[in-house]
This record gives sequence, C-alpha cells and structure tokens, in this order.
Amino acid sequence: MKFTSIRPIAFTLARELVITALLLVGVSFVVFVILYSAPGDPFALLLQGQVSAVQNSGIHDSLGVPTTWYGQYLSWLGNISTGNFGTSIRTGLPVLAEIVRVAINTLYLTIGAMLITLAVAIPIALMSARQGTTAVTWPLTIFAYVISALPVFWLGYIAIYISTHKFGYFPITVGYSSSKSLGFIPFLLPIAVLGLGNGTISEVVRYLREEMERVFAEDYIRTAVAKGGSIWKHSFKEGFLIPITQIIASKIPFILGGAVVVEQVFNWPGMGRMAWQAAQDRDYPIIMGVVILAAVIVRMGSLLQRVVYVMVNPRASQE
Amino acid sequence: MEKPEEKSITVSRTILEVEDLKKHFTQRRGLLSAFREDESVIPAVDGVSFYIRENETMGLVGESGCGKTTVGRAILRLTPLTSGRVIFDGNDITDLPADKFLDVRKQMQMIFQDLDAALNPKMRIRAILKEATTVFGRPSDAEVDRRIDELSEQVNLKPAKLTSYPHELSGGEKRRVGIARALAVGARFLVADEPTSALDVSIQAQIVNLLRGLQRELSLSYLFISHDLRIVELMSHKVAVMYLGRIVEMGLSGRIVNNPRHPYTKILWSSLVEKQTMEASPAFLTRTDWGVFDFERPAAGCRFAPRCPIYIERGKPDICTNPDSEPELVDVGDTHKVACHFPL
Amino acid sequence: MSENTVLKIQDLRTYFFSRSKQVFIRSVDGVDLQVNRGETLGIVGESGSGKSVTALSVTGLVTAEPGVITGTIEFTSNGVTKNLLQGLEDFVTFETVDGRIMTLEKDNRGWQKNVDRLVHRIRGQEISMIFQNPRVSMNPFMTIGKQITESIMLNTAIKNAAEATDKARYWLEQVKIDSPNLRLENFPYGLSGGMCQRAMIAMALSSEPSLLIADEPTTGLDSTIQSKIVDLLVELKEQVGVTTMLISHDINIISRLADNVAVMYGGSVMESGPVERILAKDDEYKHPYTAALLESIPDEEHIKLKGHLKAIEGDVLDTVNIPDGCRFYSRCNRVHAKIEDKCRHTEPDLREISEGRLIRCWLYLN
Amino acid sequence: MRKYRQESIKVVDFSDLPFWKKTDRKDLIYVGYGLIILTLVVVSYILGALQFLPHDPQEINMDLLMAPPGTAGHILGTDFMGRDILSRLILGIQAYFLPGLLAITIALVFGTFVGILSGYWGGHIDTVVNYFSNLVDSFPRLVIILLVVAAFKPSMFFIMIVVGITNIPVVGLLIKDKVLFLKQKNYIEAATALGLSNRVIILKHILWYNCRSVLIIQATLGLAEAILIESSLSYLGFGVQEPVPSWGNMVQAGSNYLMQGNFWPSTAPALAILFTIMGLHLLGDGLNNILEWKRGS
Repeated sequence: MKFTSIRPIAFTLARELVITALLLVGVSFVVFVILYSAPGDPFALLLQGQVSAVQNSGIHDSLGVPTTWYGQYLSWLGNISTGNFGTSIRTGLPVLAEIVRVAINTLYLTIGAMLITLAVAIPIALMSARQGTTAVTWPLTIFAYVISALPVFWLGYIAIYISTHKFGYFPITVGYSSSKSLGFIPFLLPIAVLGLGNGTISEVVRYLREEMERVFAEDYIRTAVAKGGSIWKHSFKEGFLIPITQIIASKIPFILGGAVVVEQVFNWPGMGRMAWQAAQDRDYPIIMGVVILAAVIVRMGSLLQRVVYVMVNPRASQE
Repeated sequence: MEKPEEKSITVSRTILEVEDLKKHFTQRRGLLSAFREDESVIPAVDGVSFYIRENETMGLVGESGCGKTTVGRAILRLTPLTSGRVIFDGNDITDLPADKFLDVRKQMQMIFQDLDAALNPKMRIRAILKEATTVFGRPSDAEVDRRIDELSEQVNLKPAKLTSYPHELSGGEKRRVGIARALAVGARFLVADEPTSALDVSIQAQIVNLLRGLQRELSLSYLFISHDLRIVELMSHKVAVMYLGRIVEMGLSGRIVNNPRHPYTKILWSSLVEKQTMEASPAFLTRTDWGVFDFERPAAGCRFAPRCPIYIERGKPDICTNPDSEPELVDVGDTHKVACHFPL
Repeated sequence: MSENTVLKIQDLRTYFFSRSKQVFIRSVDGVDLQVNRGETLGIVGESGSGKSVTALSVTGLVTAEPGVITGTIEFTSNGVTKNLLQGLEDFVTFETVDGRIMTLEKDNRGWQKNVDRLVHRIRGQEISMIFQNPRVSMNPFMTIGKQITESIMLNTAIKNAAEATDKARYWLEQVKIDSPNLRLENFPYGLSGGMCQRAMIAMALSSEPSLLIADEPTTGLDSTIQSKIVDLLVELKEQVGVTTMLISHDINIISRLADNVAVMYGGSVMESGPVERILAKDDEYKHPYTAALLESIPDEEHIKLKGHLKAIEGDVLDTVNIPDGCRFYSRCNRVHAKIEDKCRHTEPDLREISEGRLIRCWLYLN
Repeated sequence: MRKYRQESIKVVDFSDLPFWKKTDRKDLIYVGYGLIILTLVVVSYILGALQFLPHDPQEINMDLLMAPPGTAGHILGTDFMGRDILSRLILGIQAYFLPGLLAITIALVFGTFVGILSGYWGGHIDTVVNYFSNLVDSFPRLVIILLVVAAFKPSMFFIMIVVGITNIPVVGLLIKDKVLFLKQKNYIEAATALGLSNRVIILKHILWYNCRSVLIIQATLGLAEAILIESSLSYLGFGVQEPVPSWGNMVQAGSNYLMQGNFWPSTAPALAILFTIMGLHLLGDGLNNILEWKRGS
C-alpha cells in the first residue's frame, strides 16, 4: 500500500467516525424516548442519585433531577458520554462494569458464530456461483434454506440433548469464563448452534452468489481470462471482499439478536442473558446499557466495512 | 438518387429560439457534503444560442460529453436551466408554470437515445402508444385504436408487433416505436437525440429516410442531435458544431462540410470519412500525436486550444490561451459563424 | 491447408439456448474462415451476425449454454497445428430434423474443462484479444501497470517484476499513450476511453502473440478517438506486424486495416476475399448483401446532394428463425425468376469463384 | 449432460408462452412449495379464528400424555398435559398472523413512501432518510424489543408495530434503489416529456410496473420475520403466555421433557416454524427470480 492511498482512507475513517458519533447520539435519543414515554417515569428514577455532568447548569430542581425532558436527556447523555451508565436496580452495581464483565462472553460467541456462518455459506456460494445449479450445489442450497429456517432455540436443545447423551457433557451453566475442565465442546456447542441457527445462512449464500455471478459476467473478467489470468484472482476484490465485509456488517445485528436466545438456552453468561434477566426485572439501566453497547458494536462493523470498501475500491476515494 | 430538396427557408417563421442557454452541473465533494455549499461546477452547456424555423432541421453535432444532449433535454425542460431563455412559437417558455407547460409538451417531443431504456419493458407496445395518445384529453377506445393504427403505419411498424414487449423488438423497431410515441401527442417539433446510434448501418438508413419522410408529410421541425457528422449533414438544413458546451461553428449545411472554418469541424469530418479524404487533408490536421484531455473542464481562453493543431502550428499564440479572449461566434459570410481566432 | 495459415475455422457452429423461448439462437451457424500469417482478416457484419461469438469461440470464452457444438479450429504456431475443438464430438450429441438441429445434449462443464486444457498456454500467450468498451474491459480494481505486468509475467519469458514493469512501460510507449509512467500507476477509472483502449492494446501486444483478435476495438469511442486508434493500429501493423483478426461493423475501419475481408450475415459467411475487391463498388462478383450494405452508407456525394439513402428493407436476420434457403433471401433485391426457387429453398454453398474469392450466392453459382 | 430441445421450427412469441415455460423449474418448485405453505397458514388461521379445531386445545387429557404422532384421534399426538398438538399448532397461528400483517403493512406503506420520497426527489430528504435507516439498523432487533418489553410490557400487536417500524428503512432502501435505477432509464423521462404528471409516473410506471414484485417479496419475508420474532419472544417468555398456545411457547414448554427423550412436544412446533419460514423464504426468492426475470431471458 502506497502512502498516497492512505490519505483517502484516513479521510473516510474521519468522516465515518463523525457519522458514527452522530448515529450513537441518535441511538441514545431513541432509547431515551422509549424509556421517557414508558409508564411509571422510570427515567427520573434512573437519574436519581447520579452525578450529572451538567449538574451546575441550573436545570435541576431540588431533588437533583432535571424536570424538563431535554434536561433529563442532556443530563443522561452527559452521564453516559463519561461512561456513567448508572447502577443496576437489581444488584446495585455500576452498569458499565457489569456489562463489560459479560460482554467478552458475548463477543466470543458472536464472532465465533459469524465465522461458522461464513464457513458454511461461503463454500456453497462460491460453488454455485461457479457451477450454476447442479446435482451438488442444489441440495447444498436447499440445506442452507433448511438450516436458516430452523428455530435456534430448538436447535440448541437438540444439540444439548445430543452432547449430553452421546458425549456425556451437560453444558447448562457452562460459560466461557467459568469452567475449563470440560474440554472444548461446551464452548463450541453454543457457537455452532448460533452460527448455524441465526437464520442468515441462506441470505448470505444468495447474496454472495449473486454478487459473484454478477462479477463473473463482467467484461473485465473476460479480459482477464483471455490473457490467461485467474478468474478468482480478478474477481476477488469486487466479487468477494466487498460483499463479505458488507455481509459481516449487516448481519451483526441479527447474530447479536440470536445471541439473546442462544445465551438463554445455554445459560451462557453474556449480554443477551443479562438483557433478558433485566427485561424480566425491568432493570432499565442494564438493558439501556446493553442496547447502547450493541449499537456501538453494530456501528463498528459498518465502520470496518466502509474502510475496507475505500481501501479496495480506487473509485470510492474520489467520490 | 433524388434531387436535392429545394426548401425556401427564409419565408417560414421561427419555431424555436434558444438564447444564451447555460446549464452547469454541480458536484459536491467532501465531509458531510450534504451540509456544505462549496461545489465544483461543470459547465455542460455554456452559452448556446440558435434558432430553428418551421419545417427545418437543425443538426447539433459533437463528441460525447460536449453537452449536445443536455441542450435537447434543457429545451424540453427535462433538466432545469442555469440561465438563458427558450422561446417556442413566439412565447417565452423558460419560466412557464408546470401546468401551462403541458400545452408546450403537446407540440414538442423527444426521441430518446437509449433504445432499451426508453420504453417501459413491462408494457406492451400498444399500451405504450395508448398511453401517449391519451395523455391529453380522453378519446374513445375506437379513436385510440384508429390513432394507433395510423401511427404504426406512419412509422412503418408491423401491426403484429403491437402486442409485443419492447425486448422482443429489433433495434429498428424500437426506434420506430419511439418515434411513433413522440408523434402520438401531435408534436410539431421533435428533439431527436442520436436516433441512429446503436443501429446497424442498413437500419440507420431506414430511420434517416423515415425521419425525412415524416418531416415532409407532417411539416415537422427537428433538432437533430448526433455525433455522426455525416448523418447530421444529410438530415439537416443547418448545422451547429459543439465543443465542450459551446457552439464553435454554425452555418447552412453543405458549407460546414465543404468549407469548414473551424479546425475542430475539419477534424470531426476527416475522422469520419474514408481514407481518401483523410489523405487529401492538410498534413497537420491528420497528425496523430495530439493527446486526450480532460473533457470535464474547458481550458482557459479558447477551449479547443489544447487539442488544436493550428494552435501548435502557429507556435502556441498567447491569444488562444488568454482567459479574457475566448473566441466569440463571428459571422464569416452567408450566415456561417465560427468561434476561432484563426479560422481556416 | 497451406503452411502460411495461422487459423483455420471450419463448420463452426455456436448455438445458445433461450430457456424462455425454448429455442436455439443460432448465433454462429457454419462459419468457415482462414487467417494467414502476417495478414489482417477483417470480419464485417451487422449486430447479431455472429462475428463476436466466432472470436470468443476460438479462445473458448463462450460462457452461455450450450455454446460451441460443431466444427474444427486449427491453430498453427511454431509449426505445430492444434485443433482447439479437439474431441468436441465426445461432449455433444444432437439430432437434426429437416437438416436443422432440434435436439441437443452437451456436457457443458466437461467441455469447459476440456477446452480450458486445450487453450492452456495458447489463450493469452499465442492468441491475444482486444475487446470493445475498454473502460469496462479493464479491471477497475487494478492499476494499468499491474494488469500489463501480470500479462507479461504470465505469458512471456520475463518473470521478474521489475523487468516486466520496464517492458510494460515500453509497450505503453509503443501505443503512444501520453505520460506512460503516470499511467502505470493509474486505475482505469478516470482515464478516457481512448486511453483505456491504448492500454488494452498494449496489454494484448505485451504477450507477443502470434494472433491478435480485435473485437470491435473502436466501438463506443468518439469518432475523433476512433480515427486515432485506427491510425495506431495501422502503425502497429507496420511496425509489429502481428497477424490479426479484426472484427468490426464499420466498413471504413475494415477498409483501412484489413488485407482480406469476410462478410458475415445471420451467423454465416456470405463472401470473403481481398479487401480491395470486396469493398470495391464495381467488382464483377458482388454479394447482394455486401452491395446493399455499401450503398446504405452515405458517401460524400449523397451528403452533398442530400439524396435518399438506399436502405436494405426489412430487419436484420433473426438468428432463431433461420430460413431454409438463402439467409438473405427475404431482403435481397437481386433475386430474379430464374433462381428464385433455389434462393427460397436451398442454401447456397460458400464456393471459390476465383483465386481467394469465395461467395455464397445463387447468382454466381452454376 | 444437459438436454436442450427446440420443439417446433416456428417460434412462439415470448409473451404468448405460458409462464411456467418462461421460468426455471427450480423457481417453480420453490414458489409452488411456498404457496402451499402460505395457503395452509391462511386456512389454518381462519379455522383457528372460527374455533373450528379437531379438539379443544386446552382440554387436558391425563390418560394420554405425550402421545406420539399417529395416535388415533390425535394425528400429531399430544403434549405433556395431554393436549392435542395439531389443534394447538393451528391455534398458534393466531399469535403471529394478524400482528404480522400489521407489521408488514406498516413496513410496506411507510417504506414505499420514504423510498419514493428519497429516490424520486433526493437531496436533503435522501440524506435524512439515510441517517434514519442507519440509525434503525444500529439496533439489533431483538434487543430493542427487549427494551420495549421492559418499558411497556406490551401486547404482541404493540411489539409488531416496533418490528414494522424497524423494517421501514429496509423496504425504503429497496424502493429507493429501484427508483434510482429506473430514473436512469429514459422511459421515466419520456413519460415526463409526454406530459404525464408525477403522480401518474410514480403510481403507474414506478410502483405498479416495477415495484409490485419487490413489495410482494418483502411481504412474504416480513411474515417470516414476524413468525421468528413472535416465536423467539414467546420462547423467552415475553410474548404469548401459557396456556394460550404459540409456536414459540410450545417449544419452550416441550423442551423440559426433551432431555428425558420426549422429542415430540417441542419438535412438532419447531418443525411447523421450520417448514413455514422455509416456505416463505423460498416463495420470496422464487418470486424474485421469476418476477424480476433474473433467469431464462
């Protein structure tokens, strides 16, 4: 990579960072609107006793809690921008620390699941893009459809059943951080289940296949073959790299959503299970923290996608 | 071969006049571009004036990207003008409100360049023509059918093709449908945007003959846009040559080919015809070493200077690149106008 | 087959199956051609006449199904002749009804593998291609320099990147691109069509092929740029002298570049011969199609007098419904009572009527 | 080996061919299967709404616990409380059907509106729509629904409104892309030149001729998503609550017995979800290939 090409990438990165920041403010506002309009005024409750970044701005009443909606919002925004997400209603512990404690488990789960999804989908997509519908690729495509339509919670139970009865492991209450004595299967099982059952495999296959087929039909691929070059090498960037980063970025929310269910099935101590517990207990600070953190992860994914796109596509830096 | 048409141009009245037409496209760049106003401006059309009389064809010729299509679209108000005036049939239509402009649309139509994109692929030909005949007023079904039959006969389209979809037609047939649609509303003035490009030579000739026949039958006026100087000369009564948004030479057809005064016209002509003509041209006009330049942004002064063989021949005179002395269209006799400091 | 022949195509048929219409599109339907060493063969024809598909068939680049179904393509280089369609019969079986192929079976994947093996080290190395629309025919994600260098390293003895770059620069200079050093670093995006075409020509020549196939090299470019590219090709023809198969619908380009011309119509060759005889208006043999084609192009006299153009009536032949008789019968203006029956029902052969002059017309047979 | 066959020398016009000849057989199978599933769902919904069921879905039969499928009188067997599974499956459709339609309607109506607005007029509207869709895309759907659940303890209809809203940008972007694509085509411009009003161009040329297939496909995919969300939420215990049946809570309730080797009570609803969602996905993809003329032309 030459130095001259770093400038547009740095530029895009800066631009995307600004957009990401804007969007995250938007995310916080949406969360605020939902909670503010909820019955029982949970929001005022939330701000009580918290140290506010805008405490001296005169919008507080005697209780230390702002009364106007924008006052409450700004006060809260000030808090979360300094990392103060409040304290959990149930445990009384700081939210951020609670979430960060379990976030690593969720990251491990989602990244692993994403890899499994891609590992299953990419070969099917590439094969059917190159060969068309054949006796091999058609059953594989149908298999992708079946896998994607499986309800992930049921798949989880079946997996547990099989592992318990065949391998003698009972993975309930096993988490990434807790037990290392049971070998790898307890860790891999939830990942495999989420990777297969998140419902996106057929979509990934279809999208990647269509992009690949489109690129294979491009004139420049014909030129490459005519000069004796490799069809894969020439179609790699447009047909594979760009679509794959797009898929990763756009499927992160789905996998995070699936993680809520899978963590529940496997008692996996992650953000999803924490959110589920919090929804049961109406522990707003926790669930708000999870929503915002999840949004940060999603935005990071699209940031990565944009950067790769600009790095790969010489045209993008001129746009 | 037929005798040349003897048309008395001077007696008929002006149907369309364009005065100092400008169309600048703006390109936004940079961070959060939507909120910023500093834009780079590309002058696609940069001060074009001409007029067309009734029953007359005006040819507009130039390379791709010279703004000729934009002129056509701007006249029909398919793209807003930056400045300038369009006068149709004696009335200024530049700022006409949309509902009043509908009356103008009845008389002014366009034949679009892209054969495949100009017809809705999901409508049968009959539906396309029916839509066009029923835009204004509500004729009865029998009337519509009669009109469609009449149109397809006028453009020489087989009636069997009316039930087809556009993608089942050949290039020539698609072009005929495009012409029929333009005629369906009863237009008197047509902007024909590259009507012969993307067609095979044998079909090209059919379309040229058809357009000329229709002009005679229906007393049409055309603005005939093409990159092919041959076809333009053949079709038109007068010709304007455009280069990067400006008319560089304009005059009665015949003069443009027989006696071009602008080096660009000469190059256009010699690049088209057979090698005999090439060899007969002065050597410096056929030299191969002039490069390719940025088409988007005209050079300062004479916008043709960077490609101009005369400019090089004359030792790069300053007047050609002086930003204050962009050459104006100057009459060199017999309504022949040239924008060049050193006309041939 | 003389020693001088580089490429000899016999009875080439390339069909496509339209699944929507359940019919064969007989794109190339029995083409016979011959390209001799050092000469330029011009193939002229209107759209749908099968000229581009012929070129793609030669290099095994036909992707639509079923593709090539019969024929031989003999390619000679360094004294070795190789049939590029070797073993085609093993992959294709067909049945004919009334002399027309109606049912066809082909193992497309097996054939593709076979043809890739047959043209290995020929495609790219011995046969180079130039395509139309240079701006989309160059890889938009690679610099011009990288693309040419790749071609050089794949197809010549040069395997060293630095040397290959020097060679790429040399070829860019040969095609008279302005500032070749800068262009090496440029992506096709942002270059004009003319420049991209020059780069493409450089890439095709950089592998020092024994046959260059130029498929509509000037289509889609402005006329001024077109004439420059043609000038360049003329010059390269003199300097490099590579054997060329030039495909174009533009008779002017063919007339400037070609030594021999084949005129195609509806998937087959109607006549072929030396350029000065085929394109002369007063040759004693003249296929009615070529004659009509020449007449429908406005010449200077037409333009000056604003005459009526002599169009060929009717439409370009629909290659699905190929008639029994002569393909041009329905549009032909020289059919007369004596031969009409034959024209309508029997297809004439492509027959040599004088040295190097082949014609497919009942007017000149018997 | 692939066989190609031209049946007659005379070629029929493409438009005169019956549609199954114009399309890939694979797509026909997809669509056929999808349509069967869709019909089953709709018919079952009506049966459930009319209480026209083989058994009372709440009737507890302690004599016949966890009967396997094929048991006389209970074709699909019974669950851990001896309730008829078939009846509960049919009634389970009530949980998602109408709420799902609501979500689809919201997504399609507003999505189309937003898409046309940003595609046809562009400019600042487009920028705003872009930011809005990026914003909505930032939330994992199930997580934001959990937040809503925590805040409002809402009904399934309310949740589906949220689902509908989060799908607005999905539909909006599809319509916008379509409009932008069509705007490059001259026939939209030609329609303007003819003097057709914007209203006619948008309704006829853009929506009717070119977007109807996109909308139909989005509707089928939307129903699939509604099923998924409903069953996931009911499984998590936030949706439909026992004893009212829903496919999600049926799997959940049955799962307790799965470890003992009693697969059926949770597998039956899981298979119902599987076949239905697969049918809707295949229907969407097949229709997409057929209506968009992706193949065979």
